[in-house]
Amino acid sequence: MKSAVIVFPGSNRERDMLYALEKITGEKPLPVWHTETELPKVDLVVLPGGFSYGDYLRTGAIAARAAIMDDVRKKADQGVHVLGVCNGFQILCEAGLLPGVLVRNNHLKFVCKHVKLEVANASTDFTNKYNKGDVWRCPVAHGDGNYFTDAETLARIEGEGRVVFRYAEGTNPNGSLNDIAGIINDRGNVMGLMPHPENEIEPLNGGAEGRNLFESVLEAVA
Amino acid sequence: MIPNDVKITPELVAEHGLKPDEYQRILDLIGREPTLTELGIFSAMWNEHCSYKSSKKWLRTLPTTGPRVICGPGENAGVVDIGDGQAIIFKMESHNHPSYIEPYQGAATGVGGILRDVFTMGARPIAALNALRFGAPEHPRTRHTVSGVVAGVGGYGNSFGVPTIGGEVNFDESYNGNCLVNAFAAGLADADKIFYSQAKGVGLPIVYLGSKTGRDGIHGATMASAEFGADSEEKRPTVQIGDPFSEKLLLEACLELMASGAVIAIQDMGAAGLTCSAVEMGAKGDLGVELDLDKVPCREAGMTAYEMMLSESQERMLMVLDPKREKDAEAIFRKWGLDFAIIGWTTDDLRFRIKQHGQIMADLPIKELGDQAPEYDRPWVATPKPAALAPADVPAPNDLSEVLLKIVGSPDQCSRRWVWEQYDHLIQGNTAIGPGGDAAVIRVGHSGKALAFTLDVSPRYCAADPVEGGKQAVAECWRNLTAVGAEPLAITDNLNFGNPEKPDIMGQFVGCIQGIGEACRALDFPVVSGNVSLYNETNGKGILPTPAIGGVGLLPDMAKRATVSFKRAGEAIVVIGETKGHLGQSIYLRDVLARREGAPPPVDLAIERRNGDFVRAEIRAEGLTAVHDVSDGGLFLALAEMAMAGGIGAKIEAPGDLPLHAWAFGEDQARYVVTLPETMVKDLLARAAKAGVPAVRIGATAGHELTLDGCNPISLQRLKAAHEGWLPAYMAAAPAEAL
Amino acid sequence: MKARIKVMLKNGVLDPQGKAIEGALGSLGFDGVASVRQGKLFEVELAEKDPSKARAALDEMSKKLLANTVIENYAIEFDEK
Amino acid sequence: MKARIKVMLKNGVLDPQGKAIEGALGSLGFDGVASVRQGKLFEVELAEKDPSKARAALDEMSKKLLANTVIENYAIEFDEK
Ligand SMILES: Nc1ncnc2c1ncn2[C@@H]1O[C@H](COP(=O)(O)OP(=O)(O)O)[C@@H](O)[C@H]1O
Ligand SMILES: [Mg+2]
Repeated sequence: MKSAVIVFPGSNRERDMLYALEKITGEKPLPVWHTETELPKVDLVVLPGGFSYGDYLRTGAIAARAAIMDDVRKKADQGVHVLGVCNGFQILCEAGLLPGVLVRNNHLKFVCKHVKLEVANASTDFTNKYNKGDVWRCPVAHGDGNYFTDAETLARIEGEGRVVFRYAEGTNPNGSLNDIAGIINDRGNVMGLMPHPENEIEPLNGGAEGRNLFESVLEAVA
Repeated sequence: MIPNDVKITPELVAEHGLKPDEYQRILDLIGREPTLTELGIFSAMWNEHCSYKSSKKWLRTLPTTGPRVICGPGENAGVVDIGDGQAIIFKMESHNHPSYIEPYQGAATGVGGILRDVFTMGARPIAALNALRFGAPEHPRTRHTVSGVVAGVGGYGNSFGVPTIGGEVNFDESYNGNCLVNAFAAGLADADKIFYSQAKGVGLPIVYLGSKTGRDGIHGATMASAEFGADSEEKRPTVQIGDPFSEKLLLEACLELMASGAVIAIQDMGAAGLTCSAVEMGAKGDLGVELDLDKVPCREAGMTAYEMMLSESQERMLMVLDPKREKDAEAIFRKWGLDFAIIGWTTDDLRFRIKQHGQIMADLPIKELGDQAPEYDRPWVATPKPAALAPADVPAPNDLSEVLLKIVGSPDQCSRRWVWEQYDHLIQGNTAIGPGGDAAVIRVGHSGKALAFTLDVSPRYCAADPVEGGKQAVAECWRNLTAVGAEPLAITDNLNFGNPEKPDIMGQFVGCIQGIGEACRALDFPVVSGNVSLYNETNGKGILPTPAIGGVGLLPDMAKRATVSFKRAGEAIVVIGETKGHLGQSIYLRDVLARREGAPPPVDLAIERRNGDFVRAEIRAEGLTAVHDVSDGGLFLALAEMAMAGGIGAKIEAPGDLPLHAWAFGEDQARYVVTLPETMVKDLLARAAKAGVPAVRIGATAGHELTLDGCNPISLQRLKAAHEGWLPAYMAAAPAEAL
Repeated sequence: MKARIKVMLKNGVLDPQGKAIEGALGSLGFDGVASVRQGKLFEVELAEKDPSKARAALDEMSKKLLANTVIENYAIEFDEK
Repeated sequence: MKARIKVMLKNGVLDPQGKAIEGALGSLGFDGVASVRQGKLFEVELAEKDPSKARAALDEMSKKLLANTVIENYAIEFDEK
């Protein structure tokens, strides 16, 4: 599988993501600088975690307006898979590629810890290697992961099975609505999530169930 | 705007923190009255923070070399060889006074400063730690300070993208008006690609990189050396604001530029900004420096030479570049959206010359600015050795279990989770052991190698007996690295003390350094970098002497690492090292009996080494399932921590030759608690006997209670509630730091 | 020309900061605080001298960047000359 | 009674947010933006009806919580009735 990782000024988990993608897909992903206007031909485009533009103004806001984002939008329209993790999720929301917004954690503090994630929809291209209802351990690290959207949108994404991951077993770390940890677009090719599956891929991490997410895409695009 | 040719009055000299005899030395050196800019430059270079005038004499006594040391003290950070052509670069630095005035920004810029020290040398930061000391919990300002400092440390490190994996948090009333924020950072580089600050070559461009210069922190360096008084509120506008976003860009731009081969010398702008960095680069290279301030990128209009030379705006660097590569270098910095300006040249006349608007604002001998700084042999009196506390003089409690509960839930011994969950300790994906253990462990590359990091000091021991306390801090640091299976390599130290002009405080300083030096020599654990912070006093009252020690250790095979948690029920628990029940200066004495008395536990460095080498060898032979060193709170607390971490209880039988409370809470040094399968105990004890290492089986892991023979069992649930509960409950009463 | 742009969350949008501040004010002993909402304020200095052109530009900036119009309202004010 | 508290960084204090926004506006093609400073705006609803008492309370709140007076200035405004 060919993949690309977009690097914005202030991205800081792009190296984690590049490492995970290479380890799992067996192919070197291509880093893409935010000022580029065209993505390389790939099966998966990843917006990594970090503090793009320092998280200044609103998280993800400035990055969402970077030059490369027009092509991200275009590729998404063409059905290319797009994954946003943490800051990447925030950027996708700000760019209008996913509904809703991630606001400050309800306790107002940055939080880094392991949470439990429940697979709410196992029939997406990002989750087909999981079973519905699976609960797995995954780290979070963010200050603004509190998912919010209006009641109508919430009802719609819930109704359409577009909530993909939920914080389980009372581990919601940020006050997110309906314990939402990750959502997908209506077409099913753009997903965003706050937790960091790229940091849960090998014994060193104390668990490797984040791999399933990348392996799901690998299978989906094969 | 203050003119440069203002008359230098004794008041002005005093305001610059210079003593009359120091000013006389300036007059003698330059043979005329200095300009205002020159006075500012001298005050920056000759203050305690930059010149180490009170401490130099004693720092020289520390051992700083060893087979693995590539670069010891004198550069931005120390460099140690870790094999395979790699080096670890690390240092610790204080930001105490700024953090008291503005906790969030003070701590944040402290972290930013130490990260810069590390990447200035060509290293990518891989670990950050922080040693924090706050006032008594009940002091009205403590919560605010904790909340701001922790948010600031996290705010900077999280955004920058370095895992913050450890440190210390303590409370003591001596820090009521003067918290300590000591930030440690370590970075990884190729051993043959280290960058230094020594300029080489005449007529080469001096390049300014990073963020623009504003009026931030003018007088910051002087402030960091001045004792706090009631007027500290007045000093507020000197606070610097950190911009971790710019620092991250600066990191990437610097590493890219260094890889391009264009950098001849590089120095970050830390305390006293442009002044310190330019003087250091020139003086080290036996070169003069000429700066044209009209070329300095400024954030504010109308800045004077004085202001520009003393500004402590953050996220800035100075480089000497290969002139042939200027264009490439500029392109790299533009790509990262950072300022790049040639602001001067190296010269052959050994002068430090500053021009602005075509006028000479300062013209000083560059070597003398650094080398001729005053150096003091301050009078000192040794701290009187306290008598050892007689065991009979320490009453036993009615209920040891209740005492344990009290200790695990006390401000100094409770879980620090509330703090480290605000730090991204997982970023970079290499965290093998995160916060909460004896030492944190970070994977290095994919050969199986890893590095261990820890920060340690017990200020109450140092106060009672500086020499033993200094030794103990190094020994505990060494022990913590050993406890995860690492070979201790080297340390950095951050020496926080009160006013050195007082002979008893100076005596604490001298004593601690003696102890540190002795321990470093005995353990082959050289000092490769460090920092001194003096004048940590408020209204005449000094802090506890606090020489924080930051240690780095190497694990050749990360798979063979040990952690503190009990792994399964039914395993034997063995104590390595001799338990004598030393209660002087113990946590039991202080926190349960409210007494601060006696001598601290003596440190026998030969025994420390022998016991530690034994434990490390056992870990590497994969014979142990859990390892924890014994320190504050003694054996009983160590056992409780192992049980809580593993969610498994234990049944303990104390050998009957000591009063139970002394056995349980004594703080004898050089000890470890280990677990292993019962079937392997006999062999372990035999190997220990052969090595001359005391080892005794004290019980087994079992169930969900911690039971000490003859005491009430305590459920892990109760222990955990007490342990995890205190800090969040305490902090809940503080408004969260609005970011 | 100097202008100010005020950006506030729309009604009904969760404001964790405002809520936390409400709580904190209560615990600091300030009674009678019915609600707190936190917003942003931008002070912008423009080269443009023509007020109506300036307003149009600021409006564009707000829509395109300064406010997330899904959840936020904005208002533009000029400095009283 | 409704009030607004504006909190801005003091002059000369680095405003990294403002700086980043300035840059972003530039790359979005907005020319002639000389500077952007970002501040906070709090809308507070108080039970207190007496304006001078309300102002005193808001002043206290600002000093104690809403503004970091080491680096920020604040100003209190009441809604025009
Ligand atoms: N206590 C100490 N022990 C050993 N070296 C020290 C100590 N204090 C300072 N140093 C060394 O002195 C040099 C100057 O320190 P400092 O001024 O704090 O560095 P910087 O200019 O990078 O902030 C550094 O190389 C530092 O490692
Ligand atoms: Mg330095």
